[in-house]
Amino acid sequence: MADKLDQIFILLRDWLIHFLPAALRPFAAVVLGVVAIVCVFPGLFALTTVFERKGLGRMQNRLGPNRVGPFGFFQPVADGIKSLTKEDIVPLSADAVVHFLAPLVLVVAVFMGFAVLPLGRNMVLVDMDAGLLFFFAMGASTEVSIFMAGWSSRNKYSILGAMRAIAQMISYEVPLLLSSVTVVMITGSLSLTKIVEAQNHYTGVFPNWYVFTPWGFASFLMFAIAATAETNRTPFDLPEGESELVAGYFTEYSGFKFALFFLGEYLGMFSISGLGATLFLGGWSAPFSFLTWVPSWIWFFSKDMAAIFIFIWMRGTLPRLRQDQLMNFAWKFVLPFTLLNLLVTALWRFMDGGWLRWVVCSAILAGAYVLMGRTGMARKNYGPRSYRYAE
Amino acid sequence: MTGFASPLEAYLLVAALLFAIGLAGALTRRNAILVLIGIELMLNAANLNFIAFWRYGPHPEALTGMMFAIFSIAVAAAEAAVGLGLVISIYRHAKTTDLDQMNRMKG
Amino acid sequence: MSVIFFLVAALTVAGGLAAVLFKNTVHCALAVTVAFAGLALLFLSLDAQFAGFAQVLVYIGAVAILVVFAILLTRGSETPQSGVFSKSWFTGLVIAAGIFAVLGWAVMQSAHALPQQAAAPAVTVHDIGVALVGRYVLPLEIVALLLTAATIGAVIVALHEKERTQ
Amino acid sequence: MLGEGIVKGMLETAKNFAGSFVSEERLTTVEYPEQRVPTAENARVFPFLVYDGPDWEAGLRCVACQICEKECPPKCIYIEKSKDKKPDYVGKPQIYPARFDIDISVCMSCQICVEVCPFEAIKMNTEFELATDDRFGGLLLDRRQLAESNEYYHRIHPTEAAEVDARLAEEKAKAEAKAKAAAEAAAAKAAAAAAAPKAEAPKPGAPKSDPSGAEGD
Repeated sequence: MADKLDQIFILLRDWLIHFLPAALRPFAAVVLGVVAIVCVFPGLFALTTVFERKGLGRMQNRLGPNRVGPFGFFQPVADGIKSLTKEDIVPLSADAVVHFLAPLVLVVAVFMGFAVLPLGRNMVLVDMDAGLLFFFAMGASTEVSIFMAGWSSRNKYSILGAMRAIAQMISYEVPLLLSSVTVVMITGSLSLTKIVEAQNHYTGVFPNWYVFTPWGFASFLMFAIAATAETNRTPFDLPEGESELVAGYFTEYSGFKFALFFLGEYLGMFSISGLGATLFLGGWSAPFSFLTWVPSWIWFFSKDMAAIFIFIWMRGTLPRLRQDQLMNFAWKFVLPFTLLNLLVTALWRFMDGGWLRWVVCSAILAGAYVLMGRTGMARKNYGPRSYRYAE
Repeated sequence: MTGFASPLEAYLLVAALLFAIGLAGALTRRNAILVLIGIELMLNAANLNFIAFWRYGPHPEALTGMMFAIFSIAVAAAEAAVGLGLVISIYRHAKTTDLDQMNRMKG
Repeated sequence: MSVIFFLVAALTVAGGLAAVLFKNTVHCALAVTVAFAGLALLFLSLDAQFAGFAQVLVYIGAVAILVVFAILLTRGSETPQSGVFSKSWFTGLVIAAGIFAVLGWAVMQSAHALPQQAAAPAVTVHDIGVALVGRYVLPLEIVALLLTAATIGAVIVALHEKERTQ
Repeated sequence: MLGEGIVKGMLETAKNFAGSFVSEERLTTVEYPEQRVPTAENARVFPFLVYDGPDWEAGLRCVACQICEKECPPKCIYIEKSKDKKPDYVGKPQIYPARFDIDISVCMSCQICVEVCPFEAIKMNTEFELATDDRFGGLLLDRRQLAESNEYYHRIHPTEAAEVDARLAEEKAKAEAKAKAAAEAAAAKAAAAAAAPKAEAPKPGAPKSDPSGAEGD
């Protein structure tokens, strides 16, 4: 029974395609998978927007939206209708074709990332050998769409936002990749299903997730920081910076195209949270051995949602960084720390099992963290502020 | 359905076409950045050849062509970074990226 | 040889052509991105997954972005009044056409000698990794050195010369 | 250590998040159309016209003296005097405003009209839900819309209205005493000059107050 529930979506798919002739079946299976992903994640997006607004409100001692429907849960419906019926404005001087293509490229690239995420046991659309690489390749493609949006709008705020976004995404892509590489080093595979399988066993009742190792914890921390920057979320939301850049690269977008950008941003959050959960938190595996009867997809989605909650929590707490702080943090702290972590991971891989490697690896990482935090990120005294005026 | 004797031939022709397009771009455009784009296209065409030969060659398990393509991609990234750095540096110096105006070495 | 191959090949060649012919420099950069994506798809159709994804990651994620950055930093996004093609464009075109003719002729001539069909090689990422650190470890190290040198070189070349500007 | 402050801040917001479900007093939001903050007594939005008695038209205190119209900084008051006179609430025949409009889209709530009104006829309202879907005439209030009873005035500004009423009553008493004195004087005069032809007796509701004399100027 538990097995049936675990595989319910696979069984449903198989039942649906058995009506078709055998030649069409593989094709239909893929189409069904795509349709499921294209329906589930935007649905989650709609739910997340209302939960985010309510949660942020609670963090600021407000109520949040509560007008549309019971407790305001139909707010996304109202928002959707609004953005669908709004006039789609293209600036007169904008590059119409590029302006039109930018949101499409973004959403397509983000959706592609979901293809390799294992959403549950056997629930992966394409089990690619180089799944992780595929995911990052798709993530890198979103930068082009952001540039297209910013440049084609012919608006200084848009282009500033786009340049900031691209600079930030390039800077943080390096630590994002390097912190994922540690997992690949230990697992010996780029396939996300294999990475989950490698974590899906238990010592006593506790799982062998990578986050519960010194290098894994450090990687997870750096991955989380880089992922936050990669998805342009607070405290790294400079590209959007409402207070300085209006809305950054999508200033000149309205109506449904704006909604597509919004969707793309949240889908990016879902996919990168899903990747983080897959790499470090055991993907769809249960957190305790006695909970393995719960369907695997429930675990994946609850981990994904927990990560989203942390994103929202950070947004409710932290102020925005300045551009130089952002770049300093990326290149002077996160990148050296992930590089060191690579070495520590190699050490972990080749030291014999036992308490010694725990002590050595933890000591190196903790020491480096404290040291680098003290030296690299120390508050600098810049002296009195000097101004330079335009001639 | 095709007039090609072998799938490899089609890939080689596409690669040759891309190479020629890249070369034409590199030779005819005035903007230094577009010349770089042309060079990148030529490199890519060569990569396509390597991959195609690897795929249809006698010993794909030796990975020679594949490896060459991967190294070539890595080197191309470095080449693009240095090339564009040079272009920016020249732009600072000459305030233009127009190659026809960079004729100070002309006797 | 399938319809998909022709579609992808047409897309790639169209992207390349557009990159060479468009007047606006940013359009050229975006068109060449299309060509890069098409090439990645061609790599995938040749069962070279790793190379295809590396192509997307490096070319679309890094090179294309670098190019547009360079265009914006050099104020190249405006179309110049004096025309986009060099004075010696005709010579360039002739040379390119000649090279294509030679290459095409060579390929056509040797078509009968080319292998007909080959089974898809079963190469996993694991094999590539083993080859990289086994047989190809020296090139790998050299590439690492080259990339480091290129990083430093690019930074030095593009670094603002403070003494001169102030 | 690096990141300490972030953890502290996160704990603070977590406390807020959890606390907002537990203690109601954390949530300061007033859900407006259903819940309302009682308006402060001294709140002021736009002017209204006070009337006494049950009939708004007869009871309007305004005598169309047009001082407010002249003083209004944004010139949002339009008054047309009546041709005829009609008795005011004390019975004295007065000119009344045939038309009294305030364009509240122009009004800036400065209260100068209230300050200058000698008749306590115009006061500030606390009603703020004045939105309308008529862009052109909707915010131009005529005298019917502006008229509010004295009881209403008492309801929204009790202290001020009590003062005003006391003042009015005092003035009325003074005026009546004056009238009485005048009547007595007239009677005495009449008695003294009994032989003289009968003089016109002053009407019972004689000059109510000093400003009314000013109005006559």
